Amino acid sequence: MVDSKHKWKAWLYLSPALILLAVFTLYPIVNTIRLAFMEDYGMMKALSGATFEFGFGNFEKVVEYRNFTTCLKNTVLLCVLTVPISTVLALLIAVTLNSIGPLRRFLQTIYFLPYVTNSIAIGMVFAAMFNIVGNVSAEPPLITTAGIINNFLGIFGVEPINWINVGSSYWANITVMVIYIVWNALPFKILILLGGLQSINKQYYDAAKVDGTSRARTLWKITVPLLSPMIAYVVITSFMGGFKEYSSIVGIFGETMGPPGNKGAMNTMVGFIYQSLEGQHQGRASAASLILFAIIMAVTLVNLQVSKKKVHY
Amino acid sequence: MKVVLENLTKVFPSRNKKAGEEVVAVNNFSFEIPDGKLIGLLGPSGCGKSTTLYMISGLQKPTSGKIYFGDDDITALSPENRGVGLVFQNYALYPHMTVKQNILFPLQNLKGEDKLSKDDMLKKAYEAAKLVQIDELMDRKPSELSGGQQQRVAIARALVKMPRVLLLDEPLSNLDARLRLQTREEIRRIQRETQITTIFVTHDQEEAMSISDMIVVMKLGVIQQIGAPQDVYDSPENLFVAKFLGTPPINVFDGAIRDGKVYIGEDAVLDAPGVEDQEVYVGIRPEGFELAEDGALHCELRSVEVMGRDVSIVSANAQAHTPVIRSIINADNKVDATQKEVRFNLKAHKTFVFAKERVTWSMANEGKTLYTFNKASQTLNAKYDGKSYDLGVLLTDEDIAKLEKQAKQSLSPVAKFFIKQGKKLLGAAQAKVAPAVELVQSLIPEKPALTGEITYKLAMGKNKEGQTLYFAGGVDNARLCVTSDIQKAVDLHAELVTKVVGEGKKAKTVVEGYNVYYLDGETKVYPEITVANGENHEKRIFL
Amino acid sequence: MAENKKATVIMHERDIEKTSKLQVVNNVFGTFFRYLFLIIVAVVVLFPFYWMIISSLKTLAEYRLSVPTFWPKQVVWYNYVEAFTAANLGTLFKNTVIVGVVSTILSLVITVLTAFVFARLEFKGKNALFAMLLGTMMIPGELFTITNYETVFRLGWLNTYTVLIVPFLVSVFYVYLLRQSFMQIPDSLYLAAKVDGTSDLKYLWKVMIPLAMPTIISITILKMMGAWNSYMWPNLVARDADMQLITNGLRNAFTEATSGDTNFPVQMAAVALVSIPLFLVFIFFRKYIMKGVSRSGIKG
Amino acid sequence: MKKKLLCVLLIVVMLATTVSLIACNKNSAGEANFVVPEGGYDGSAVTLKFYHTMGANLRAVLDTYIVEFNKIYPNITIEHEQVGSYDDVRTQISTEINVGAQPNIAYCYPDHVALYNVAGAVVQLDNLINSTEEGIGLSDAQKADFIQGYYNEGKQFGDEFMYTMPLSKSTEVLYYNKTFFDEHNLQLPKTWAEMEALCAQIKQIDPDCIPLGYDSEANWFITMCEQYGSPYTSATGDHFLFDNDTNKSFVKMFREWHKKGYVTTQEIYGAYTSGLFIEQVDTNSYMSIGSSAGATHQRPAKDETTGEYPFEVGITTIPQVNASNPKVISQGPSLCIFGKENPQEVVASWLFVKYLTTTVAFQAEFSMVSGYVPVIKSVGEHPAYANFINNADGGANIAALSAKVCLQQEAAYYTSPAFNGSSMARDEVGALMIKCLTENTNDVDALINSAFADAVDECEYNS
Repeated sequence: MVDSKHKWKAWLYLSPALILLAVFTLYPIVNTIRLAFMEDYGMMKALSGATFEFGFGNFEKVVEYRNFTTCLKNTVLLCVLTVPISTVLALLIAVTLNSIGPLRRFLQTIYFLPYVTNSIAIGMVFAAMFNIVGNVSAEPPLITTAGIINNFLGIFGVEPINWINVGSSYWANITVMVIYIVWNALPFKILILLGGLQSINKQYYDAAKVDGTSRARTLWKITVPLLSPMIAYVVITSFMGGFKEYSSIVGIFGETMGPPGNKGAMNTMVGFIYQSLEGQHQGRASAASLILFAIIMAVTLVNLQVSKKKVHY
Repeated sequence: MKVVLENLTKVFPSRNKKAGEEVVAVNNFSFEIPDGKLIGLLGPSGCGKSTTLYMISGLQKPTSGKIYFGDDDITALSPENRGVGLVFQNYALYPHMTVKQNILFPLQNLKGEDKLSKDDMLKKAYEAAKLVQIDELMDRKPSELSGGQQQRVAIARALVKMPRVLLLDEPLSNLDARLRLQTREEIRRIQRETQITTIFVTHDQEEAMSISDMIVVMKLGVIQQIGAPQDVYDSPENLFVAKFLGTPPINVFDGAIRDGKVYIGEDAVLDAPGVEDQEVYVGIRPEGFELAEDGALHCELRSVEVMGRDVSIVSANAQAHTPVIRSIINADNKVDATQKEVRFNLKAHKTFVFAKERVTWSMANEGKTLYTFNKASQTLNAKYDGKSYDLGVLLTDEDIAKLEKQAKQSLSPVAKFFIKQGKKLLGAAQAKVAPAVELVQSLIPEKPALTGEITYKLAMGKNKEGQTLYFAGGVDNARLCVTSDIQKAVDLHAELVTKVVGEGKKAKTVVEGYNVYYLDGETKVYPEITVANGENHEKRIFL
Repeated sequence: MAENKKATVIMHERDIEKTSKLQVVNNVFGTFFRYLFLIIVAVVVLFPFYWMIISSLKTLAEYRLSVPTFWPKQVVWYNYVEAFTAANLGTLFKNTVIVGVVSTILSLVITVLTAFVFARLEFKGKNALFAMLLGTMMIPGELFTITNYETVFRLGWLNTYTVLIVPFLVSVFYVYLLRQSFMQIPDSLYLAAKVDGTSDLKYLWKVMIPLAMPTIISITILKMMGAWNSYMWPNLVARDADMQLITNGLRNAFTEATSGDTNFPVQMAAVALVSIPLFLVFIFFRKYIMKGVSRSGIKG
Repeated sequence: MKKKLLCVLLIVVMLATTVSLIACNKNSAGEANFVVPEGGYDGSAVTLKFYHTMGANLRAVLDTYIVEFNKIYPNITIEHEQVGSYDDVRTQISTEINVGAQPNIAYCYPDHVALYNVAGAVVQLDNLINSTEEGIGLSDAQKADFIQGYYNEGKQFGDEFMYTMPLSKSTEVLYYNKTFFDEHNLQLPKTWAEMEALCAQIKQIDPDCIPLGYDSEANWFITMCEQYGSPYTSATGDHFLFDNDTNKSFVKMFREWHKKGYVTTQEIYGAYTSGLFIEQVDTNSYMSIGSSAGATHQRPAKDETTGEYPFEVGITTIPQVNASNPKVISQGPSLCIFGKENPQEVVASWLFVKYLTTTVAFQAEFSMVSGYVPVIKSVGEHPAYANFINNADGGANIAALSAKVCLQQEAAYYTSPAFNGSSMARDEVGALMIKCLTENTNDVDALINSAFADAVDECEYNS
């Protein structure tokens, strides 16, 4: 690195960014921390002149919540399931895409479509695809239509599965969420990984070819290690994003964050934060987001540690 | 393992899709590499040597032709089934693996009956490492190695499975000068020890000459000369080969043969008994000069550089292609550097004479020459039915105007339009020579690979008999029309322009059959038009 | 190996004919399955997009049927007409273009300067500061909204271009991308420039920016797309009809006259309208976006 | 040296910005107890912001009457804006209240007002209504003209003050397949007991059907509480009172109905129950309880070849527990006014609210376009509206038919108490209803008990 004698210059160049960050990022963070320690703080209440004591009450409230463990469990589970699946799938797609000639650009453009497709539309279509219409809980059950997914599975003789409707099981719900989140995450990951693949020197592949390396071995022994910085980047950022999962659940289950009759079954940490904001518990929401931040921070540090060992630069 | 290449040709589609041009990287390449030899493929960049190497490795498929290893035709086999080892120019060492892992990698890929035990693999890997003397570095990563060490690892990796043929792509180009000397000796040694048929590619003639059993000099995809390095150096078959080999390079002069003597300017420098009078090039190796008070060749002395054993005399001659000529003589000869003139006698075996009058290009069908263009005389000649037609004649602006006037009276609007376009082309080029010649020149670009666009031209000319001829065609060589019937020329031109340029289709679509319009307006389709090209016609004249 | 004996070849001889045939079969199957895989993925990816389009072509009554139809029984275009006429397109476009262009330019300037500092200059606490910036990416941003709303209100920025442009000018992600790109430019160039007495800014302008152009272009495109697509913030702070951006104007929940529910077919039509330009941008600039992403190399 | 100073200065500026932003975190909302200024509206120029959720056709009606309004008050400019859905209005305003940027007038539901009132942002209307200043107050005749159930909704906030004025209202009605009913000679159910018998009867005619679809689970629960006279929520003291035996027993009853296949709801069915009602597929329902404002959704599509409706829709009141003391929910937007520093803005806002709620022509036209019912009785005498109601039928003029049914049950309207958290209670009882109706268990009582307890827990935690 080059040493600059004019250190003031560095600060001068940084100043626009730092000032903006101070006002629109740092200050909100400081404010969040402040509110997190004001017991039972509510913004509307504050406007009416109420005062709040300083303490850990908000944190206690958060942890005491009867569904807190559910939120935490869902958050972690979704993250742990979706990040590897979406990364591996994106990698496979990118590698396959990179290996074909005709239609490549066309397919690449198609894979980017979800990026510009509105999330409302996507959530609605997923819900519709898995939705069973009918009185499934009546005796005997009555099914008007089992939804496109069940109809498709029916071809292979699978009985209709209650994915997201009334009385659906936890794991069915999780499965749908995983499929949806993975689907949502693919375009960006494919884009990044494809970009990475294209910057790998083709000679490595020629060398592997001359040596008779099988496709699977080429992928595992050459592509993955050479792509590891990109993969690490994708994994770390998707963990960060994964812990903030919320809107995708709203997309499928609506604001109830769970199948009908099982409100909150799919709730997550950010879902809880929104719920607290809705109920005018800004203090509680702030505390919850600090807790979430701590979790993300810890996971990211672990991720960085792992990637230091595994990633080839 | 003997390697035989038979009529190997590689054509690349052009990168620029709109132009639709194809690039012939390797053209009709045939030669045999004897078993256990070290062969250097030598030529300037873009001559197709690397392409040839990659075709032997199987990474690239030839457009036509066959490759044999021994007696087996392996053209259709993919690289992994050929049993070749390839060392890349940048080594392509896997950066995330240690040296050991890199060398082991090809062995771990072996399947089925070829599969080795772990111990065997390690043994082989260490053998290979020892061979290239890197067995101490096995646990390092490539990034921790010097360039020379990386090169050795790359060779070890290519050698470890004992390939039938070892291929090296510019193996020394990424090394510094000192390492280069050392490594090339190393390659020589390894090849001798393993007796593996080895082919390497280089643009450095010194490198090729120093270690090869045989060199193949290439230019623009065409073999120029094959032979033992010294033979090629001592007896170049054409001016290109003569110029390409040797440092300092050969000195080239314009000369002539008159009355059985070779002249440079007014100096009769050598005898050439029985050789027809003609303009020639005279190439003299730097060591081909002998200082003599009464030497035949007069040169203007510029400077004398003493280099210990030798003395280098720098002088100038009006006929030389370079501003100065460099001659190397024994240091025993004392040179008075204050003199204005220096005179040389020439050593006959170091002096080569090349034909000057050359056909710059020719177009032939089934061995029969159709058109030839002579650059020196700037004439275009067409032959058909045993008759010869000289086509290239100077055409004045007046002539063109007259022709146009005639044309306007009798032509369709489409034809008029193209005549006008043709005039524009002529005007823009400010052609002194007949447009026919200019046209044909443009049809055969010297470096077809580099021209990005197709130009279709329509032009007029007059032959010696005073007959007006019209030309239409494009640089893709797909179609050329020389005809007295202007309508034919115009039609073809219009067809080319609308079909190819107008609709943006690839030129390929009109390449089916090579239509040549004859002078009398008759159309014949010739399936095989070959275009010979370039300076390899500057053949050596043996005195 | 003094005896010069021929080395033994490890690989066994191949039955050439059999191997060639096997190769062809492998190739054909390999290609077939690769395309099959990619096309299945493509269909899955396209399905919601397809759904959006057909929903926008359905009548409200058909949309509300309990058994969804996969092709509108009756294709209607009036949803598009309604989405189109409900909004004041001229103003929306003008605002979006102004906000998009200005914020992209300013953002680029700031991003370039910041990335330059982090990539080339040296000062105390640089790494800590950069780590801190990256750290802000970890915080759930939802909480910022209200505080930021308060801030811009106090600054008197509500319903101005400023409020749409300024708050999100700095993207840590873009700074990060560009820094990576800058870091790949060899130090020797910078040293050479210093020896020649070139100023930092001149060096930045003459050397680094041209070299990092692919990344800069892709940042530009992504930022523009972001401006086009942004919804939450503009919706909150620029409600005035003459200050709205295209997404807000078009998407602002088209409600049914009677029940007050969202009229989804119209909304889908609006969403489709908004997506088209973005999609076109991607098609035309795909090369640059890809280049930028791959060049920046996102390495530690 | 200068440069160092510059550097320090920059940091100071940055810190100062941050600190100053934290420091000045005080802000005052408008005064709740509004005092009408002397002389009422002084004619000064004011601009009023009005947030609503009106679609394009309703905005056109509004625009027409703003023009009329401006003929009376030329200096009051109304800037109105559609802010997405009801929820969007609430979110937007609750953010704006924080900095005092809230609009003057807004569409509201009672729970919205309760939320705004935590910050004391909504103006109490009593002083305005009772003002004796020229043109401000409401006359007794005007007060009496309001449908009482609607008018009283403005006082449901636990302190007997008036906070909102009703704009247009709807309720739940029972849509039924009249063609089917006539064919099989079925009687319309007046009570839930009759409904059960009817469902059994229909099931026998068509075993594959679900006789009744109920659109909204929450409305169902709340209406049942009201009909039984059992507690639901209270605006004061302990808010959440719905965990009681009466409520558990009706939930248990409906569970049995559901299990027998008599009834479904939108969430349970997985699609609009109106869709189930109007579709001509294998599974049908013959009755559908839904919003009176959504009548057009309860009408089947015309047959493409004949151009006629496949069946005629009939509309009647929903079943009751006690037919002599009917209770039906009151829904639809009201208007509230926000406090502002300039009292003239508040007074002007009131004048506009008063204009919209008491002008017969506006109420009539708005009702006809929207499908809601007017909030003042005198609209019935408006010739266009009377004509509209007279032409009511189960086909083309179904909206009129639904309005007609609503108007017939003026006396039955109830509203549930509004407080900060009342919407939470609504969400919870809706979810509870679904859970208790559907979940498979051996011990139904235990399921119901725990569901009720959990719902109350959740309500209390979040409020």
